[in-house]
Amino acid sequence: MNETVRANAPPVVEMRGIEKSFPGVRALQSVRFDLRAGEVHALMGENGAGKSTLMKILTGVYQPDGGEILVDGRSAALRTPQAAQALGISIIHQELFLMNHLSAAQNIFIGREPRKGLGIFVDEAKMKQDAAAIFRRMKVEIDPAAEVGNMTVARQQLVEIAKALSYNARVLVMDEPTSALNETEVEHLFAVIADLKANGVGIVYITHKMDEVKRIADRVTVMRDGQYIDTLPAASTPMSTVIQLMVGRELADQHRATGQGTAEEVLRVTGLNRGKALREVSFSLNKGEILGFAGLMGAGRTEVARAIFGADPIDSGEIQVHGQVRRIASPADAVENGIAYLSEDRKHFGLVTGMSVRDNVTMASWGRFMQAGFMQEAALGKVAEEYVRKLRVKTPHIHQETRLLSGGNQQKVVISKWLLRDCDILIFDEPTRGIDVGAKAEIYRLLEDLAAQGKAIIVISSELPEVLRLSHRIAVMCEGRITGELDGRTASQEEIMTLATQRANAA
Amino acid sequence: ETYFPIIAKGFSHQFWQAVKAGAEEAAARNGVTITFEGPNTEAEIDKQTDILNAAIAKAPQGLGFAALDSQAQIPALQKAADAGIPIVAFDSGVDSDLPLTTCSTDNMAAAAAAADNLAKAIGEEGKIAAVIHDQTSATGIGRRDGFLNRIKEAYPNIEVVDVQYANDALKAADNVKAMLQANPDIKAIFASNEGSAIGLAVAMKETGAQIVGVGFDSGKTQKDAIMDGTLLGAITQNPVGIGQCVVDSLVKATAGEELPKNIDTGFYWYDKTNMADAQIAAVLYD
Amino acid sequence: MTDTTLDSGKGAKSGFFTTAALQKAVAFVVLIALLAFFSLFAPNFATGSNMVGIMQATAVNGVLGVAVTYVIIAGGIDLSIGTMMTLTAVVAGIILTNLGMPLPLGIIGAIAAGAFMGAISGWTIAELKIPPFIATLGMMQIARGLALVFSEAKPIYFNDTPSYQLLSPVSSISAIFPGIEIPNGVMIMFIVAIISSIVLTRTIVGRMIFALGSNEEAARLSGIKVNRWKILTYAICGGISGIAGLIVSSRLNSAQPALGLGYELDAIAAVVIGGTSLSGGRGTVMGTIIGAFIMSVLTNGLRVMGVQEEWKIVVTGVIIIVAVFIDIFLRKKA
Amino acid sequence: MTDTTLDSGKGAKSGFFTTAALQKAVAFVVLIALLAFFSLFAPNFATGSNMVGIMQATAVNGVLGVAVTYVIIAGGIDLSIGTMMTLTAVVAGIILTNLGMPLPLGIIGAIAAGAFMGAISGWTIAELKIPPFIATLGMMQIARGLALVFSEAKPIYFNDTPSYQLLSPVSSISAIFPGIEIPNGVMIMFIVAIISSIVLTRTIVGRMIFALGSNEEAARLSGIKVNRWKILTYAICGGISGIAGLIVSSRLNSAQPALGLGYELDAIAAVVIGGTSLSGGRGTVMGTIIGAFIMSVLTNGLRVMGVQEEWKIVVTGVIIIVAVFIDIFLRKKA
Ligand SMILES: Nc1ncnc2c1ncn2[C@@H]1O[C@H](COP(=O)(O)OP(=O)(O)OP(=O)(O)O)[C@@H](O)[C@H]1O
Ligand SMILES: Nc1ncnc2c1ncn2[C@@H]1O[C@H](COP(=O)(O)OP(=O)(O)OP(=O)(O)O)[C@@H](O)[C@H]1O
Ligand SMILES: [Mg+2]
Ligand SMILES: [Mg+2]
Repeated sequence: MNETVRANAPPVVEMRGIEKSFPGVRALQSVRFDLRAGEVHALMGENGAGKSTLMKILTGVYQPDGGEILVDGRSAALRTPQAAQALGISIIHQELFLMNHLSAAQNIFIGREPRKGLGIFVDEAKMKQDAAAIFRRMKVEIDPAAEVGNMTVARQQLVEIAKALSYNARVLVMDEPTSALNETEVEHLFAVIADLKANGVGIVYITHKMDEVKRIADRVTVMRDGQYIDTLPAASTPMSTVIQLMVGRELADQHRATGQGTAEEVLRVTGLNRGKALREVSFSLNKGEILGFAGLMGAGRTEVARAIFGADPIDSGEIQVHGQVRRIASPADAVENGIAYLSEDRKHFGLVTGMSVRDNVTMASWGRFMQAGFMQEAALGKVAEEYVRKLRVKTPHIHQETRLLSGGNQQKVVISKWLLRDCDILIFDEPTRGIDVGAKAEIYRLLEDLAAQGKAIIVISSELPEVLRLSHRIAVMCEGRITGELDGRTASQEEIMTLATQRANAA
Repeated sequence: ETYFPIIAKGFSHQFWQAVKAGAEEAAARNGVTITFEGPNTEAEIDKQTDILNAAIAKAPQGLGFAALDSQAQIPALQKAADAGIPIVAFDSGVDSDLPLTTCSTDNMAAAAAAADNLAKAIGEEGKIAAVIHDQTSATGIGRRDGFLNRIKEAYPNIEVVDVQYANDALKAADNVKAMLQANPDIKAIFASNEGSAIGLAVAMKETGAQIVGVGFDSGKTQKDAIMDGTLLGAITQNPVGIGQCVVDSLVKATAGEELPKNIDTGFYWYDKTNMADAQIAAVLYD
Repeated sequence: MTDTTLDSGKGAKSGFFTTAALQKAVAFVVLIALLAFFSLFAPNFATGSNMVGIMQATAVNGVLGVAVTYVIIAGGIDLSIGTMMTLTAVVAGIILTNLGMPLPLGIIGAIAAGAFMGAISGWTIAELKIPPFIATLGMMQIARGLALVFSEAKPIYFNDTPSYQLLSPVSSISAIFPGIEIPNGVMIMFIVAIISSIVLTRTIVGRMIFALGSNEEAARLSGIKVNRWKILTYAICGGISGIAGLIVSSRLNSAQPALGLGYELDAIAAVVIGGTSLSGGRGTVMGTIIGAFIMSVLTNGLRVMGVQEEWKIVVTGVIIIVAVFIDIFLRKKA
Repeated sequence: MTDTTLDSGKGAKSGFFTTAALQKAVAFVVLIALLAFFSLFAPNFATGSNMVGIMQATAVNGVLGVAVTYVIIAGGIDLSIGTMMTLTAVVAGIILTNLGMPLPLGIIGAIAAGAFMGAISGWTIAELKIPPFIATLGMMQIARGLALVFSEAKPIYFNDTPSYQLLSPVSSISAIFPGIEIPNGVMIMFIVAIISSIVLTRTIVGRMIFALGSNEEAARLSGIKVNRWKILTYAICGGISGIAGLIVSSRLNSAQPALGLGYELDAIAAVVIGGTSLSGGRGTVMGTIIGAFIMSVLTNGLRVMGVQEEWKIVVTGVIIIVAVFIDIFLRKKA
């Protein structure tokens, strides 16, 4: 694409010397950023680099401590989200901000409902039509009347996107919009982005996925530790350079899984059934093995994990741990049997966001840090410090509330919790969702080390490269069934996609 | 200047407001200042004790006290006595000789008088019921038992089929209607205070039940109901008199006068016929 | 919990959709069961006059329940409704009796007073960020105190305004349909309920109330003026409490300044029995009305059966829990 | 709100860290301000005997406040504490007076009864998934009814057990430190508060309670046996209500079966004034005690000033709101 043309187009938005501090954290230090009409400007950086914070300032969610924002060359005060929207700036937040009790359509048009009858009655019909239209444009199958609270994370994210699109903004910020989406949905989103570009909409695109940047971005701005590093043309810059700017160090290469589990079986699942979500799921897992679960959203991988973990009741099926049949009716039972589950929905099921890093890291193991009922505060602090160091969690201190950590750092805390509990069967559901390349590589290495130490690991991931990168063996799911198993060292993306789309009737 | 805290069993009900009026009248007459306080409900005995403590802290020249429990608050009263504060009990007494005197009416006797009039009105036979304003307070128990005992002793042909409790007029109204529903052959109902009496009158109006209603205490609604024949009549104690008695006695006490152990402020049966009488009208209040 | 909240949302979508309907259905089943039980075991229970009596005993709690339903769906709570009712009744008394103004002014005055006080609660909650429980607990005391101050702790009678009787005991409908002796107080309850149901499920006000209760932060980020809607919600609640004040004082033909304490808990119980979630975002007005009926049928039935006062209290407590349990249980199954 | 909850976590971390400390500090400032005000404008307020009177007036509400603090931090609520207190007092009366057993059995019996009933509430909430508000509203009625049944609606006196006086009015400490006339009931309150503060901030129980209150589902998915801890929490609350029952009945030398209704709201008010969040996951016991003192100083002070009863009610309502506002406001600034 011809950057030259755009280069001389004036910026719609320009941010200069932006400063922002939070209790204990200097999130942004004189950061600058600009966006031109009709460009996709990727904003990249490690977890906690300050990407979301910068964009929350641009969209009036936070107020900057210093610096100025120019819209169309005129300095603008963005005191509230409304003020930003009035100037045509809207955002898809990294965290989902939806009203669970309301339908998709009601969420999309909340506060802007089409009215009828003296403007006091809501025109539900029109609202549903308009919502349906947006979903069609995104090429997704979502019932506008369906309730958001009952949707999976992925679908909720799609609703958020639809909402942002409905504003017909000229500046659209997308903060990790694809973190929960599968390939097809991502493709459709990109199509939408392309046609927004064509209509002169400027798009800020935050992601940790390099391939996405290569595909859709015109320019890339890199941030590190709350500072502006550099802005480069996407096409002409090799991603390795970007990555180095981001993490400021060399990275492990993207090789394929080589290892293989031992012959000792630690987990066997037979004939697991749960409503429509799970049908006759059977598989086994060996000591030292990494079993990847691939599949499209809604395939039932999370449901499998939750079922094994006792988080949801199962209709039928048997679970054997170390050869013995075990009755797992609750997560407590699962943990007793050495099974740990790392949820895909960090905010709600992973963390106690109101509690400190220390307490979150240790909560699954509190029993161990107790003497005559009293908590061994010192010991708790020590292990917490240890894991914060090990996983390089970015936090001012271990007493920081996890709520205040960036997405990726929260994920690291959750992982720490289960590592500390050292169960020998670890189920990771989307372990690197919202985690930057730097941390990703570490976590991969971590999982491999754990396997090497003889842990049995299940990795559920919607990112095929990740599945291929890690798995010794790959189970592919579709519509609640396991449609096939592949050898992780030889499997190809194509093979996986075929199995992932192998519907019962089609097969 | 002389100051007497008067601590009642409540303050937001008509009866206590009438006592307050009497006390304030006497205070003005004797040139003393008073405060009139009480807990929210007659159940909050500990809160009344706190009020008592606060009152004692003010080092008053005398103290008027209507004990919610005849024994429970004696230790607190003892403190007042130790501080040399003369105590006058009112409305219902204390099982102790700490109070110099007690200005009260015998709730049991008063309720018994209600029973007699009610019995007379139904020819001393048939089914009757009662709606009582409080199941546990001294006043409630006194008036209930006074009524029931008298019926049991003196009127063998009268059967009490139901006793209900309701602490406000609205609940009393719905209660009485339920009673009439359960026992359509009820001939008379006794209500033990103004609130229940209002409820009784409302229920009788709403159901059009042709029964004899007997109330207690005073108040405009009840008086009107008696006037228009809904209620047969009611017992009134002399709350205004009680209030005056408390303050007057305290004044005498501070002046060092001897006081009788008990001052019966009396009670009266009133109905259409005698409501206008000067003596009765004097003790009635709106 | 999970299961309930999982279904729950649907209720929010509209008062007449699946779960909402089910909630009401459930409460309704409980109500029918109670009616059947008492008809069988309580002689003289199942008579027309007693049914009217039950309705009348429901009116006040029902209207208060509807009032607090708004607030609860919006994710709040209002403990002041009981004493607010008393205060508004006193206001009506002052306007009609002490100032001798015409009936309409009394009605408007009472409702306006309630709405105004409610708005104050709402303001302390929205602007001063006082937790609703504590803000309205304070308001409960303030309203109670003011009621006593204004009335000088004496009942105010409406003898000079005979037409005041129209607001509750009189049955205007029986004039049109002889035989249907439903008192106006009860009719007013039904009218308030129907209007409220429409407001909550079909109008922008209702949508905002559900949005607040479902996720206030999301609502704010969507550009909704959260505080204004919150204040409005409490104002509506106060205004409807005012209507309850009119009904009760009309029935007693007097404003009783000491009455009302504790009524808030009965109303909230009715709301929850009716399937409205105390965590906000879900609920129906009709459920509340059914909940209120469950409570008054229970009290009346036990009385007619002649159950001892103390046991009556125990049973009521048990039934409250059981009713809600059945509701939750059946919705899980559904 | 955001700001308040922003600090919160630290509070959750431990009762003695920054914010928690600040919360208490704030409430403490309010308390001092009230004391100063009344000392200046209410003659006879600042006397030793009155201070003792205030402490005595605080004991019951303080202990009930501590009891419900556990539940509130765990994200629940308990409306039954008031009548639970009454029920336990009656149980003590039956054991000591009716059955003539020795004092220790009476004490154990009362506390055990409270814990047992509390566990039942906890069970209905944890296992049957009944919302705490409604489950404990039901329990409030059940306890009240049972208290009346067991006592036959009559006070039970402890005249045959003179040693029962030791539980509240007697001042054992004055025997050791002459002049310090603090009654045992007050000392018991302080002891309960100190132990509870340690339990909540230093033991596994407390840690679990804070976790439940912050994010129950996450706790469950961490393998924590959520239901057990929840039931335990309500049992503790009930048990401590039992201690309140002992104090009040010892002070009145009688178990008064009708007393207790409405006490739950005062206790909850004390908790919130003390800076504990009703949304759970944050709070301190010491804050609650200070909150309880604020309320009793207020009532006592206004009395000593001779403010009219009805105005006293209004002012109390206003102060409750203002106190919480100051708390929230100052913590925002901090
Ligand atoms: N509300 C807040 N209060 C305190 N600190 C905050 C808050 N929001 C963000 N931070 C801190 O500011 C820094 C930047 O956070 P931000 O969310 O912008 O990072 P990010 O680049 O979006 O990371 P990620 O890619 O993981 O989303 C982090 O250290 C984070 O802990
Ligand atoms: N909270 C929920 N409520 C209703 N249905 C759900 C819920 N979670 C999952 N489902 C349904 O269960 C099935 C499996 O969903 P699940 O989340 O396990 O898919 P998945 O393979 O984990 O995909 P992903 O995790 O990427 O969303 C899908 O039909 C999904 O719609
Ligand atoms: Mg981010
Ligand atoms: Mg999943």
